[in-house]
Order: sequence, then structure tokens, then C-alpha cells
Amino acid sequence: MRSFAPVLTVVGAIMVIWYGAAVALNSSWAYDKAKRADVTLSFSEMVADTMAQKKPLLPAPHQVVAEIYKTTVLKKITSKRSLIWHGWVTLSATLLGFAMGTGFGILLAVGIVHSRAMDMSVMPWVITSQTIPILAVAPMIIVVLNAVGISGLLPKAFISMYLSFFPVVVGMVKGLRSPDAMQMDQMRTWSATQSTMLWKLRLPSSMPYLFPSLKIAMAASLVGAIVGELPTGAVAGLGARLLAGSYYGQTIQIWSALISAAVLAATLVALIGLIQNITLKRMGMLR
Amino acid sequence: MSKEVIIETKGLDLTFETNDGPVHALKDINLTVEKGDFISFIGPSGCGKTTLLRVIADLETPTGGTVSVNGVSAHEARMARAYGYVFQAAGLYPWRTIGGNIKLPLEIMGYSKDGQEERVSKVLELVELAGFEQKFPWQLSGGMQQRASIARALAFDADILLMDEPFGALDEIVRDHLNEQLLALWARTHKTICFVTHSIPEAVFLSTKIVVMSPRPGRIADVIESTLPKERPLEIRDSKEFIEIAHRVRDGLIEGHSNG
Amino acid sequence: MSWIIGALLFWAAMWLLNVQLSKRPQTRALSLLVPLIFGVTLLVLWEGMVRGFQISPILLPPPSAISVRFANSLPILWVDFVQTFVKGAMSGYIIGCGSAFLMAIAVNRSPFLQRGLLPVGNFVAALPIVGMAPILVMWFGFDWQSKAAVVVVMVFFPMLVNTVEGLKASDHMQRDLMQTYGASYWQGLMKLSLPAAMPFIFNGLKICSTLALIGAIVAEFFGSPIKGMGFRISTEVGRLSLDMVWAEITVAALAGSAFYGVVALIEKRVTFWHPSQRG
Amino acid sequence: MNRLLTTALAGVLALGTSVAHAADDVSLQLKWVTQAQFAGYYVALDKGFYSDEDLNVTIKPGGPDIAPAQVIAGGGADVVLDWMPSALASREKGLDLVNIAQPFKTSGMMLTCRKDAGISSPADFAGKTLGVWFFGNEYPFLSWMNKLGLKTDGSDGGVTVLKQGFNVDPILQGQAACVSTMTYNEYWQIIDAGLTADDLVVFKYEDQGVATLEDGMYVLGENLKDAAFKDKMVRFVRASMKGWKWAEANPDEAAGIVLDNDASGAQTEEHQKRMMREISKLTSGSNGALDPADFQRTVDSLMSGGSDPVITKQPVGAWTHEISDAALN
Repeated sequence: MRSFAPVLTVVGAIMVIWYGAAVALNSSWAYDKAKRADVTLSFSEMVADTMAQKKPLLPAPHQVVAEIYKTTVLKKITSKRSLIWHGWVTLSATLLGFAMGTGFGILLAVGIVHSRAMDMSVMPWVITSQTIPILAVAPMIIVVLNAVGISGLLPKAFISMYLSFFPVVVGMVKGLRSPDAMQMDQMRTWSATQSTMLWKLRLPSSMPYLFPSLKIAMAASLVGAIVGELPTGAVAGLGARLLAGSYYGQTIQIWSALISAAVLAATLVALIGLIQNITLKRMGMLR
Repeated sequence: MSKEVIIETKGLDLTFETNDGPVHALKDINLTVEKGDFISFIGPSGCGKTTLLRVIADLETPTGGTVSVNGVSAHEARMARAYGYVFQAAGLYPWRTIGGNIKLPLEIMGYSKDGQEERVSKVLELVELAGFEQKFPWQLSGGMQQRASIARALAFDADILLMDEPFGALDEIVRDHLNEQLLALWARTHKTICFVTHSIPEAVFLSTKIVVMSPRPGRIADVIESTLPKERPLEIRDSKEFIEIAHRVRDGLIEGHSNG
Repeated sequence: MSWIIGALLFWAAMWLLNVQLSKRPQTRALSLLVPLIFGVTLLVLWEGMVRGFQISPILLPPPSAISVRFANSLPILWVDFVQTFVKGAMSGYIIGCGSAFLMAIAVNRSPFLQRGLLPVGNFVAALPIVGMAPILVMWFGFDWQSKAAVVVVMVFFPMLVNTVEGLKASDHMQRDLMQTYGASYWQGLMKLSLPAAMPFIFNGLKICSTLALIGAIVAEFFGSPIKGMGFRISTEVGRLSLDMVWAEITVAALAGSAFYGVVALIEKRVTFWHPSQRG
Repeated sequence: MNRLLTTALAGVLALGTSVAHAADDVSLQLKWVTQAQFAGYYVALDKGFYSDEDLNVTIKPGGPDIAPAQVIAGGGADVVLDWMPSALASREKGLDLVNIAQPFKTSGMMLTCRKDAGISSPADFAGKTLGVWFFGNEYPFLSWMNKLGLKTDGSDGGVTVLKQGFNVDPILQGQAACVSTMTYNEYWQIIDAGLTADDLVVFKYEDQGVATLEDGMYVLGENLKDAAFKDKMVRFVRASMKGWKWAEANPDEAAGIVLDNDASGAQTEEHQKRMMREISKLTSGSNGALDPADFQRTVDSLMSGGSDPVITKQPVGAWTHEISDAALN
């Protein structure tokens, strides 16, 4: 309970600010409308109006919640209007991209740790790669992949991978180098091969570094999937919901897609946290 | 003719509330420290010797009894900067030079710039670190770092020096050397020193009074007044007198343990 | 075909050269030269593949065409750079990181707020903030202010979480020491907490430096005046001037890397004492 | 996944009916997201007009950052829908796009302005902020401004151009005096948002004499040398036009079909029905064949750009009647 009270307080404060901002931002439209209809609004009427506009500048929280409820619980999962369906589309690209990014990141890190040439030449470019605005490249990636006959889930997953491999490389290079000189020397006294050292020492000791990186990678991967859905047109997925919502000024839809994406991200990150706890406990790295 | 009382505790009690229930750390501690004393607290780990030092320093608040330092409460004494404190580890700031670290308390206490420089060079000489002012802590050995942290505690005008196992992590040779230096320093500065240790020879070699503590709950088992002279070369540790006092301390420790 | 084989051979040769170079004792020049050779190799490989496979310049222009376009379009690139990087990204970065820093200091005094804000902050930091871009463009207009706003929102929480984490980084003993000096809260903050937090703060600043430019560019996709890197990229893709698009991407990569480099350099200066920097 | 299943099913059915040969695959890249603007193709797919012609058609929705010309250059589609100015500009970049059919006779593009921003005629544009779509859609606007003698680079006496996102917010928020709208889409979003027709002034490109041909079907010129491809296109155009005419006759059902095909689930029935009616007005004048006079008018308008024309030389071979003639006669 001790840890819930502060969180609830902060969330409560955000809600209050949100409602206040909704009234403030939406009021001008309410007054505008009233002026054109030649009626004067009392304050309470104005507030009521700001809470119930169809396309508000900032929808009130309960409008978003109602929209999410309507598009998750009340719609069949297979329906194209179901947020769960769209969430699934995004999730599948996210997970595929995450898996590819993690695999690629770990391979790259292993290479960097074992080869000085790779360490010196590749590492600076890994950092540079993240300064390229991926959204700018995303449509081109998709078109180029299309040209070689890859379409659908994979192009989005590639963008996810592009964003998610970076934290994994950085974390794993640190982790694979974390065994200290004594532990390495110990291995050498047993004349262990490079690969034995990797499997028996480097990889196990990198676990505490791997999981925090995975959390960041997962969040980045979700951003990648959503970004990948933005320019490829409003086909399906949370990104497409965002885009279509923006295109038709459906702010409530934008916010509900955003919040769902946030919940998805939080769930995925929490899941990794859970796996982290179990793994590290088994390995005796967690008290 | 009685000497001035510097630290006095009456019926001191401290219970920590932990997740596993209350832990009785200190029980009914009555202690008097007089001016110029060198007091050692000795006992097995968990006997509350560090806690007692922290209560005197107002880093912990007792749940019962009173502490007075320099005739005022421990809190007032801390605010009046009545003591210097040396921790188990040197705890120097890595981003400050040795000189900068020693200046730290002076800056906080608002000493003038010139005064700061003067004191830094004075205390660095006291701990034999002159010339290391511009070095960073991580460029020094462990023993040198600990000496710098003692210098930091000496830099301002406090008559009391509280030391919590300051040499615990050092090897014996360095430790012997620092013990000698500490005695010389004490003789020169006439400070009152409270010193926590778990080494019997160290306690006997340094102290005028040895407080033997026993665990669960932490309490005073015995107080032994040292009969050794003020001038103590290292060889004194081979003297009969020294061995006798050490025996008494050991007996006190064993007795306290079996009673506990 | 000869282009492809040539490029692959060049790749192999340069890689061998790099392997040899990296075995030498490490010097400053060498640690710049090796990645540079690798970068050039990538470009040559790219050029060779584009020419060898005769990839349409509408899909992927060769680096030579991009560099020609780059050299010929400096004034436009400069205008876009100022609009997006200087006005959008930098102002957003400064405002966002600055306010997050102040917020962290405010929160630092209250353990209650810390316990409440950190989980929420972590949650929001994991949010696809990019999705807020259309909303913020709607609120703050189409000029650079809305781009700065997107950047502010993007960098705020990573910076906040890192700074709060950092302010807790000083160890118990050091805080006790401050207590024994009877130091005030502000003295403790200035002399202990802030210096000890610097590695974390710079970690946040580095993360945010890559986020800032991406945020500013992405926001321009949702409405902008007719200048800016994001505007140019999206418009020129529509006009099939892919060489111009890649020229802008080059600017973005250069600016982003330089920005990151500057922050890393300042970090080296400020946190010289940290084990990771002593190396 | 659903679509994959339906196409697979359709494939199986096609196999069942005509075991002799498999249906020919055709993929169509739309210019924008799934909406009634493309009703004809969805109707043709849904009503089986394509499978009647032994075609297996895949419709790929577009989006704000999908350049159809780039997609076709990358081999991602056989046919793309594009606007004539953008297609001609791509031709100048070396991409051999050829118009094979033109279902849209009239342009739906217009500039919608707020009266309270002080605009009643194009003469009032100077000094105002105008919202424009880019991504290849800016050419008609630029040639119009050229005709009016207004500078678009932000210099004095000209207009301030704002790159409009994919919505009409700038006019609602008062950030722009005018925004680009289509008669069938964005205009109604402004109305839906609460502004009334009385609050607005509209300038149709058609009325201003700067209209260009929208949503034509384009293929790569080199493909047209292949007889089999040509035959496929003839069947495709025939089925598509059948779809268009069906959609014109049954607008509500057509809108329903579009909604069924909208994977984003963001479209509303009301909006799509209305859009379908507006679209019908634009397609009704066309039988699918490109009117060379319309083409020439577009070209002239694009080349009149003074110092900065959209295209610099008279395009040759940018359209053909070969396919539409074979399809429609």
C-alpha cells in the first residue's frame, strides 16, 4: 500500500490537470459555436460542452476511456474497428522486430567484444545509425523491401529492429565485458577456449546488463512498429489508428490509440521485468 | 580534581523498526567521556558500537535516554560543528582533489578563502600528505586516502574526533603506522577521540579507556581504564602491562558474549 | 557485374587493412582512422551495389549522386538545418532538459513525490511519444514552436528519470558526512548530490540528444512551413528527388552525431573522475 | 491476415471455375487511404468484376508518405493511381509512367477559405497564409499561384505557404486563411467540425482554369511492350470502369463496400456515403478514356510556370488510348 498511494496521488494530479486543460482548451470552440448559434453559455454549460465535444482539442479522460471500452469490449476481436485487433497487428510487428533486433544486437556485441577490428570500426557507426531519422527512411525501406518482394509484417519489423538493436548492442558490449580480470584469468588457467569463455562466463555475467537493455529495446521496438505504420498508410495497427484519427480530426481516437500503445508498452516492459526476476533469481544474481 | 565532561549518555536506548520486527540495538548505555580522553569501543559485530557513535554524532536518534555533547544536546552539538567524523571508508569525493576534499567542510562552514588554504596545508602536514593537494583521491593508495579523510575531519576547529573503524580495511603494516601517527596527532592537538574498532591490540595500544560491548541487545559489558603511559612506542605491545590489559579486554568480551 | 565484384573486393581489402591496423598500439589518430576506413568502405559498397545491380535512382541513389546534390544545395540545406535543428530541436532540447532537471530537483526533496513520479515517469518515457506529434502540431501551430514542443515532450521524461536516479546516487556515508558538517539542504545539493548525479544527468542528456532531432523531424511530417528537414524529406520523396532526401538525411546524421559528440565531450570534461571515464 | 484468406479463397474459387488456367495477378497501388475516392476498384473486386475477367487483383492502400511512382518503380505494383502533374514530373525524373485510363473527368480540388480571414476572391490572397499539400500534390497550386502572379517563397507581396498535414486543422485553428480541400473529403471535415458553408468561400481549381487530371491509372511504359501485360491491363481497365459505373449507380452500397475493405476501421458510414456522391460527380463524365484536350490543358498549365515550371518540356508518350480503346469498345 505504501508504494501505491504516491503513484495514485500523481496519477490523480495528472487527471485533475488533464480535466482542467480539457476545459481550457476546448472552451474557445464551445464559445465559438455558441456565438454562431447566437446563444450565451453559462459557465456550467460551457464545462459540460467541453466534456462532450465530438472532436475536442483535448478529449476528457472519461471520453477516452469510453472510446477504449467501446472499441475493445463491445467490438468483436476480429472486427476492424476493434482496438484489440489493431493492437495485435502492432504487437506482432513489435515482437518480430524485437526478436530480430535482440538477436542482431547480441551477435553484433559478441563480434565487437571478440574482434578489436570490429570494435574500432563498427561501434562509432552504430551510434551514428541512431541519429538517422528513421521515419524519414521508413517509407523508402518499405518501398525497397517491396521491390524485392517483402511486404506486410516484415518491413515494419525491420524498422522495429533498427530501433531496438541499438540498446541491446550497447548493453551487451558492457555486459560481455563485465567479468573481471580475475575471472577471465581463472578461465585461462583451465585453458578454456574463446567459445567456452563466452558461454560459461561472459554470457551468464552479461544477464544483469541484458534485461535493462531489453526493456528499452522493447519500448523502442513498439515505437518502431508504430512509426512504420504511420507512413505506410492507414492500413491497420495502432499507428494507422493514430494516423487515421489525425487525418479525420478524431482526437478521441488518437488518444485512445496512444493510451492503448502506452498500456501495451507497459505490459511488455513489465513482462520482461518478470522474466528478468525469474532468470536472475535462478542464476542467484538476485537476493 | 575532576576533568571536564565532554560526552555523557544516561540510560540510552535505541530500537530499530525493521520489516522483521524491532531490533534492540542499544540498551541502557551510561557513559562519561572526559576532555582529552581517547576512548575505544570494542566488541563483536552487531554489538552496536557503530550505532552508539552515530547516536553521539546525531546521525541516529535514540528511542530512550539522553545524550549530551559539550553540555548541549547531540543535535545542537552537530549544528555547532562540535566534532569531526571519520568513516570506515575514506569517502572522498572523486570529483574533488585532495585539497578540495579537505576544503569541503570549510566551504560549508563558511571559512574565508585564505583561512581555507592555510588549514588545508596545515592538516595535510599533520597527516603527512603535504604535496598531494592537487592529486585526485583515485590516484592515491587506500592508506593515503584514509589519512586524507582524517585530515578532512581535522580541518575545522572541533575538539572531538569520532572515528568509526577508520583503519579496518587497511593492511597491518599501514595500520600500525597510522596508529602511531594518530597517537602523535592526539598528543599534539589535545582532542577528545572516540574510536570504534574490533581489534584488541589496536584498542589497547591507542586508548586511555576501553569500552567493551556485548551484542543482542547492545550494551556495555565492561569499562577498562588503561594504565599505559601517554608515550607509547610500538614496542609497548610486547610489555607485560599491555598483555595484561589485552587479557582483561578479551575476558570482558567472552563474558559479555556468554551472558548474551 | 564488375562493379559488384570490385566493391566486394574493396570491402575485403579494407577489412583486412582494418584488422591489421587494430592490432597496432592504439593512438588517437588510429581510433579515428579505423572507423573512417570502415565508413568509406560502406559507401564504396553502396555505390558498387547500386551501379552493379542498376538500382533505379528513384529507389536508392548512389552516394556519388547524393554528394553532388549535397554540394549543390548547401543554401537550402542550411535553411532547413536552422529551421529544424537550431530552432526546433535545440530550443526544445534546452527547454525540455532544463525543465526536467528543475522538476527532478523539486521532486528530490519529497520521497513521496519520488515514489509516485518515478513509475509514472518510466511509464511515460516508454510511451511512443511520436504519436503526440499530430496533437502538438494542432496545439502549437505549424511553425517551429510545435516542433520544439514535440521535442520537449520527448526528452522530458527520460531526462527526469535519469536526473532523479542520479540525485539518489550519492552513497549513505557521503550523505552522513554532510550531516556531520551540519550542512543545509542546498549545501548538500550543490556540493554532493549534483556532482554525484552528473554521470546520470549526462546519460540522460546523451539519450535526449538523439531523440531531439528525430522528434523535430517527425513533427514536421504533420504540418510545417515550407522549410525544414522533415518538410524537405517528405516533399522530395513525393517529387522522387531521392538524392535530395539522402542529402537531408546526411545532414541529419552529421548534425546528430556532432551533437552527441559535443555532449559526450562535455561529459568527459565534467565527469572525468568517474570510473567509466578514467578507462 | 483476413485479406490473405479472402484472396486465397478467391483463388481457390477461381481455380474451381476455370481449371484451365490460373487467374492473372494484378496489384494496384492507391494514392491515399481506403475511402470512397477509390470505390470503383473496391466494387470491382467485391462484385467479382475482376474475377469475371480472370484477374486476381490486390489493392494496396496508400498513405501520406507513399509515393505511387516510387512504388511502381520498385516493382511493388503493376498499376498506380496518380495525379497527372505528379506523374509528368516523375516522367521528367526518368520514370516512364504512361496513363492508360482516366476515370476522373473533373478535378475535385479546391482551396477553401474563411470569410472572416478577409478573403472573397483570389485577389485577396496576397499576404495570407495558405495551406497546401505537398508530396507531389503541390504542382496544381504552384501553377495557379504563378498564374495569379503571387510569389510562394515567402517574399513580400506573395503568399505564405504552409505544408498542411493530412487534416484541416490549420483552418479550424485559424493558423491559415485557406486550406486545400477536395470536394469529396476535407471540405466536409470542415463542415463536420462546425463551420458552416456560409462561413466559407471555396475556389475550385476547375473554375479557376487550373484544374489538372486526378486519379488516373498509370503503368510503366516498358511493360506495355509486353502483349500479355497489355491484355491484362485491358481486362483490368474494363472491370475497373464497370466497377466505377456500378458505384455511380449505387452510391450507398458502394460506400458500404469501401467500409468493408477499410482495414483501419476509422471511416464512418456517413462520411463515406457523402464522399461517394461527390466522387460520382467527378467520374460521371468519363468513360475511362483520357481526353487529349484535358491532357493538353494540364500540360500547358504546368509548363506556364514562368521561371520555375513544374515540367520543362512537352511530354511525349505520356498517355495511350491503346488500352482504354481495347477495353471499352
